[in-house]
Amino acid sequence: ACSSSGGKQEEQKADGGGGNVANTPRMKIAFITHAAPGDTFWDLVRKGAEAAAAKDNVELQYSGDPEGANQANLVQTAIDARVDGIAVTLAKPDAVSANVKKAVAAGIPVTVLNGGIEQWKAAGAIAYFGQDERIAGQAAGEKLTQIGAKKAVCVIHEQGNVGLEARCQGLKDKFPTVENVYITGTDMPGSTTTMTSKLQQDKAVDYVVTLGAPFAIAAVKAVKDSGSSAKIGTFDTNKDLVGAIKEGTVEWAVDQQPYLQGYLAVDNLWLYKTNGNTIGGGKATLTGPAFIDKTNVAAVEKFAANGTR
Amino acid sequence: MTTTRAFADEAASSPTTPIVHLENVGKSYGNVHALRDVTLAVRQGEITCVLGDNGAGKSTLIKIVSGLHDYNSGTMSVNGQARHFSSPREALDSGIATVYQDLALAPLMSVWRNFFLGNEVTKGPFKVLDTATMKRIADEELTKMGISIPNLEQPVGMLSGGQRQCIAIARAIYFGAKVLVLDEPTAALGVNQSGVVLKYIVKARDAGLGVVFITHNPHHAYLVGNHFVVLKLGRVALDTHRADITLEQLTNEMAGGAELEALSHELRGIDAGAVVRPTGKAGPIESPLEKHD
Amino acid sequence: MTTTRAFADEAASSPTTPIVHLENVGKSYGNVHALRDVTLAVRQGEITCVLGDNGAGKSTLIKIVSGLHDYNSGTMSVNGQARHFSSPREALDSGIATVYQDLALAPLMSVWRNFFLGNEVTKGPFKVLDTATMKRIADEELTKMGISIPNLEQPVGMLSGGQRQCIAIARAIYFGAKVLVLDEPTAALGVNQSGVVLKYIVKARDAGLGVVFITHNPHHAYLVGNHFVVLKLGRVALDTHRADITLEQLTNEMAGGAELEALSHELRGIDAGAVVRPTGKAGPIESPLEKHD
Amino acid sequence: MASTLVAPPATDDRVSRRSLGARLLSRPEIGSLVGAAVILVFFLVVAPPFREITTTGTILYQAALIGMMAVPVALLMVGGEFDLSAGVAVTTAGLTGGLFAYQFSVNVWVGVLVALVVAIGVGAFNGWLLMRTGLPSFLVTLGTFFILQGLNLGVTRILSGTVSSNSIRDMDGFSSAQAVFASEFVVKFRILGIGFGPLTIKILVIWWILFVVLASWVLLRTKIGNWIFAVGGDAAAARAVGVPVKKVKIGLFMTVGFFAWFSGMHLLFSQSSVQSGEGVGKEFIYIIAAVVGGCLLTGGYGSIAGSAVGALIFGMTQLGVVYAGWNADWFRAFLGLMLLLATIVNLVVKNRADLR
Amino acid sequence: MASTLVAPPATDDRVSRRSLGARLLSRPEIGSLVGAAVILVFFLVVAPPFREITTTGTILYQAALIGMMAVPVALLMVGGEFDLSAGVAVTTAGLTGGLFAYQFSVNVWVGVLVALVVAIGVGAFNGWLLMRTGLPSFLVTLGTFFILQGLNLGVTRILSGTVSSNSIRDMDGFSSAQAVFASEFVVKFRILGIGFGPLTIKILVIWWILFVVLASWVLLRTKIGNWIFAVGGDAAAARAVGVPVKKVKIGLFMTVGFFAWFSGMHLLFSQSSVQSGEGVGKEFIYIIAAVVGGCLLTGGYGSIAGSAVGALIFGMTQLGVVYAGWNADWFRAFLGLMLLLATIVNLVVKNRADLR
Ligand SMILES: Nc1ncnc2c1ncn2[C@@H]1O[C@H](COP(=O)(O)OP(=O)(O)OP(=O)(O)O)[C@@H](O)[C@H]1O
Ligand SMILES: Nc1ncnc2c1ncn2[C@@H]1O[C@H](COP(=O)(O)OP(=O)(O)OP(=O)(O)O)[C@@H](O)[C@H]1O
Ligand SMILES: [Mg+2]
Ligand SMILES: [Mg+2]
Repeated sequence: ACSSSGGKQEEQKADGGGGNVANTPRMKIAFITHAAPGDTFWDLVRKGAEAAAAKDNVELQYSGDPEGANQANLVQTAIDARVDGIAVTLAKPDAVSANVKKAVAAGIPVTVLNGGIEQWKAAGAIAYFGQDERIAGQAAGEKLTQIGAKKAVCVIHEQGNVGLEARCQGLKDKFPTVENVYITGTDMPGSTTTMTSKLQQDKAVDYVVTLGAPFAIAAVKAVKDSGSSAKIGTFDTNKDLVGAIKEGTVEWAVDQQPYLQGYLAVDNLWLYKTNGNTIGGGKATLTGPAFIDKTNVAAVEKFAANGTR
Repeated sequence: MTTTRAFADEAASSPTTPIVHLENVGKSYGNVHALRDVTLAVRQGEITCVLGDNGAGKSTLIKIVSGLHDYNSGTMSVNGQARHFSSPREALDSGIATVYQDLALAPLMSVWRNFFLGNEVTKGPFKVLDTATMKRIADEELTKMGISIPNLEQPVGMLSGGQRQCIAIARAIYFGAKVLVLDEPTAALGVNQSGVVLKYIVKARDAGLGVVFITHNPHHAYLVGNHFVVLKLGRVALDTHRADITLEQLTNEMAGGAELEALSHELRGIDAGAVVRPTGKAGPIESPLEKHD
Repeated sequence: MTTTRAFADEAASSPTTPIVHLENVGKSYGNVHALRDVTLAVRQGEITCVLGDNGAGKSTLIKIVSGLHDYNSGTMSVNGQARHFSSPREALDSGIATVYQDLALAPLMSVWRNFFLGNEVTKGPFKVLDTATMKRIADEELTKMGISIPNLEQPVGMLSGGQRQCIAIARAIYFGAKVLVLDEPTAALGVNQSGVVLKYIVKARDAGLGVVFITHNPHHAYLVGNHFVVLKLGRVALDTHRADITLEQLTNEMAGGAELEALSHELRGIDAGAVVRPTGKAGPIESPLEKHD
Repeated sequence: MASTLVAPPATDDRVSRRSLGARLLSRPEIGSLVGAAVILVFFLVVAPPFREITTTGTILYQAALIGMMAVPVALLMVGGEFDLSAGVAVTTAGLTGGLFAYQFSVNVWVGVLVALVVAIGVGAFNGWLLMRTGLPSFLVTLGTFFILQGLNLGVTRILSGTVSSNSIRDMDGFSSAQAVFASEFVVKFRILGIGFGPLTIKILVIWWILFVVLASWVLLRTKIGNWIFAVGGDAAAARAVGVPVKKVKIGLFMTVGFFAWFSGMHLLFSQSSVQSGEGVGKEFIYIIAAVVGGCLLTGGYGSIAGSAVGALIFGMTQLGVVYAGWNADWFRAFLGLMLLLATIVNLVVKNRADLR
Repeated sequence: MASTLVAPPATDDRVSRRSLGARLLSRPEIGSLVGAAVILVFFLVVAPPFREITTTGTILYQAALIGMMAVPVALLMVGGEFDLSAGVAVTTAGLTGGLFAYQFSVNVWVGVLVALVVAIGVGAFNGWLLMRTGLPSFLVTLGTFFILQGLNLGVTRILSGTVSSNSIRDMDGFSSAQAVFASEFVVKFRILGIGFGPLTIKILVIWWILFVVLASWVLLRTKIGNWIFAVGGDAAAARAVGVPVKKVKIGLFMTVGFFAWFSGMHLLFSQSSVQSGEGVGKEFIYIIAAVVGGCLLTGGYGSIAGSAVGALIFGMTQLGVVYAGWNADWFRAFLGLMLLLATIVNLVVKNRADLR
């Protein structure tokens, strides 16, 4: 009587992949981000890293801390534990770079992902995978101009976060009539009401740009609640968001392929250790920005359902 | 330990068995042995006075009886059954009501709420508090004690020390069932209120309750007590019946005899009106300490 | 308000001017007018007893003198200067030391730290606390009062009510400079300790201090007081010199005369040993309330 | 015990009658109500959208989101304890409901019930541990705060493979559960011939008002309420007169669990899935609402109505800053100033009232 | 006042001598020390890198980052107050120093001094407002918490155009300031002929130890320390015996300001710029360290050494989970369990000690 339609029983897909595992000696790689726990974007990054680790016979140690000093200290713990490689984000380069240099000096190869496109080289890392947040923001700005939007709000879900601020700044570079709104990322209903009130306050707003997939879903609700006719674009994707694009409630997403960032950062360390390769050949490897919208969403839909896009 | 003959006789032959009976009870707080080998019997229709110096262990003793602390050695029996109270609720359920020296009032709650705390009167199917009845009763009981508390909605924390004491006493007397324990109830009270409390104590006894009355005032004790227990440094120093002791002896016992002698001599020599004196009215001052407490 | 002749004469002609002088002082807590038109003079070398029922306003009065509360009307002059103390520190600096009814001890601090709180002894260039000296003095002073506190490092909160009272008194006496104010210091004390405190009060007077002594015990008051002020419902009901009043009159005044009469009659009828009685020892019980407090 | 002795006190004329106004003003919640009024007037002046009736629904909803949990948190504070795990417990409840229904493919109402058991269990565990160890509730619930935060993330990832619970929108019972926990309706009304609306009211607001009334009644008009005041004001004294202190406190923590469940269900059914990282930091917002509404941090004093007013103040300020269109960079600074303002007004009002 | 009266008490034999061990164990910090030892042994067993001397420096540094601010927070808690703005005040101090030096192109030491003035000013403001209004410190410092958070972001964006302060690495005085606030050195030492090291010690660790010793000395051996205990234990009683309660409390808040300045300078000179959004949430970590270290939330009891042990427990757990290589998802859950464990051990030890 209690059984239901939907749910796990409908999930009939077999686990994709499996694949062969490298027979190289087991190595230990530390993966250190500036992410707070429970963030959907970083979940995808981590999945990519884990996939690469599984394939490369790597023991992955994932950790993260939003405070610069603490993240730096996590790098230090990796040095202490004598890992074979470190993949790190340099969102707060001033705080973390010094310890990255220490790691390099201690003979530990380092790859940088996500943040730090300007600083990775100076820090001595072997490669960089990510996108320039500001350029991604500018791409979104160009898109708004091109669509003919009049006024937009840029929704920042973590106050003072460098990457998020850079995206909004980039947006503003190319599309000056944009206002920032701060919401609390750990409070979804509260985020919705804040966006609702913003749309009620400024009826001229016709575009909402969020900086993370869950917030775009919340924005859909806010647009409905406020009776506004604003459209929604976002940075980053997840399963729900791909669905929303397909439905048309969200117009587009700026994709930087987080899975790829995590994957490459680990895989390159393995390559470097086993074969001395560097991806990008000493240049930054850009994983974005690319746009996902109704036209190309079908291509990523299947992967999103796996939780890897 | 001195147990007078008459008392020993009585203990053996008395028709009433003790409601509360402590035998060789000991209690320590960490490394402080506050009570050792204390034996005490509280009987129906009797007022047992516990006397003793500051820090002698009187409050500790009654806290054991009222379930606030457990004891470490010996046995306590209530109504003939050996008991270890795990909470004051159990003591209350056995009919033991207590007035604590530190009063047990919630300072931010109003007078009437404190009065009925733990014994609230409710009415109706939803068990709503019967505020009107409770206020009326509290007012009546306090008026009987002769104190005036203008506003029963006032938080207890704002009342004077004596007013608070009266609330605690009135409450215990009102809810007292079999045993009434009072820890220095008259200490903060005026002459008037003290008299009322003494009268209440006697009335409680007459109604068949057993009363334990702790006081530093031998006059108060002698005025109402049937039986006197003097504690000294955590041990029973004297346990006697009223008929076997005079007020002077009792006072001496309480204060440690010889020491008091010396002291009262010294005080006797003091000239109360010594320095400033209205013109032409000098005269000897009578101030015998042992006569007037 | 009754001011006796002799006292009025003296007020006009006394060689010593009051150290603390209140004139028509009033104080209200919100809508409660706790004091109204109170006039009081505290003189060097004199013990001023403030008496009165529970809630009469005694503590409020001394809180004004000791700087804990400010007054709403009238004037208070200290050493001839009109003053409004904004904190007890100012009162202390004017030489007024106080024992509060609610004691003013920090319960988690040790005995000796409480003793010296606000008057710490330091040594050396870095003003390090002179722990050894402070412990020694605290120990000496408490021993003098005849109480035994086994461990001076014990937090005050763990002591018995009387032990705490003794610390507060010993401290005030030790640091008292010109005026010593005591709010019911003997209430929680044993016979022994009460005697010591009374003696201390007299000594303080002899040393030239002005003493304000609040008590509910007319015997204590009459034993040491030079001048008596009775408060009733926040007003001065009597202000008289010792020479103009007897102990009986004073007791009557304190308790409100007629009411006490009725009460003591009732109590006189009470047979203290009524219910349980050792065999063959019945006899009349002498228990006149007005004689023995 | 009857007594014929009546010693009539001499008529005590020291107490002047307090005006009804003054007595009203000294209730714990009234000060904050004045604070709320000040904030309201302020934003009515500076933020034009505030004046429109349509925004009222949004503001009330924002207040309800906070206020719903502020109810048990205020009760708990009156009872002398804190619960730092209250914020993440909401997420735990929502996740449990969503994950259970999805993973076992059962009717969502089964998930709702399981979540109820888990949420109340968490509360009971907090209360039990507190009473068992005698540690301060700050520490105990801090421990559960971290543990729940870890479990929320860890269990969710194991079960759903991502950091949020699976969507249960298309499962049996979803729409009925949504109707109960997260529906909304539109009202239009006329006052003095002028039509107002349309005003969208979320059902959470209705529930909130109901729970505030109910909890106020319990606190002020029942035995349990009396005991809550007593255990918060002086636990030793309460114990001494026979109040079952432990039971009362554990009960209060379980009440927090119940409300966490309710809020969690709202979260779940308004979004169909729950993010595992949510709720962190909200515990303080609840405490703020309770404190701004007049609860003493030290226990023994406070009111539920006050907590509702506190939630309203906080909600109005949060959205008011947005409605006023102020530079978002300064958002927090405005929020802080408004909070200080509201509490200081509260204080001034109370002091005035006490003097009368 | 001399007196010849000596009423010798009958020898009081009720107190059995407590062993030195028992007396030691009942000090506030010792319980937590045992808790720390348990955590240490635990991680020594489960996390191999923990056993290497080189990691000691990292752990100590992590502890110092928390412990530095836990010192004044513990003092404040002993004095009966909270400071929720302590976390963001560190950021404020760092930002002020960095922005001032850069914007006015002055020697960084000028910025350092300006930051000192601002940081102490913030503390003084907190204290003053608290004393002036009589509001609970929870509310007042919550207000400043929000205000500082807003100002950090707003002012930084106006001045530097981004959300972090400009880098001051190449400015005059940077290297000398860095030497003072954020340098490090390597030690090697031999014990029993076995060489240990190289061990990298950050200068912050040294400062931390110094400040712990100094603050402990003030708390236990000076008049001010006595007053701090008294105002926290019973402010009314302290006032009644003439302790300048207001001054002591304002002084305590200014001490928090001073330490916030110092920590802010460490942040600034170890990174050369400061992120404006950082510091949020750290106030609770400081409070946790103090409470785990034995401070009572209600004031009047606690120790500075305890706060250091609390910081150590927290730091060891934070990094221990990483060294042990456990799944980061469960990190918070481990942290919570460890915290509970440490405090319960603390409690058990203390109860045992009190019984002896
Ligand atoms: N909680 C406690 N911890 C440690 N010692 C205690 C505690 N309570 C009481 N004591 C000690 O036990 C002894 C007896 O205390 P108790 O309160 O029973 O004395 P008392 O006879 O009631 O004194 P008083 O007449 O002053 O009230 C005292 O030495 C006191 O210091
Ligand atoms: N803080 C306060 N707020 C309101 N009313 C108060 C406050 N303090 C005292 N009162 C009231 O003022 C009156 C006088 O109180 P006070 O403490 O001065 O009496 P007292 O003479 O010392 O009594 P006692 O002998 O019982 O100690 C009482 O009615 C009391 O309720
Ligand atoms: Mg006692
Ligand atoms: Mg008094």
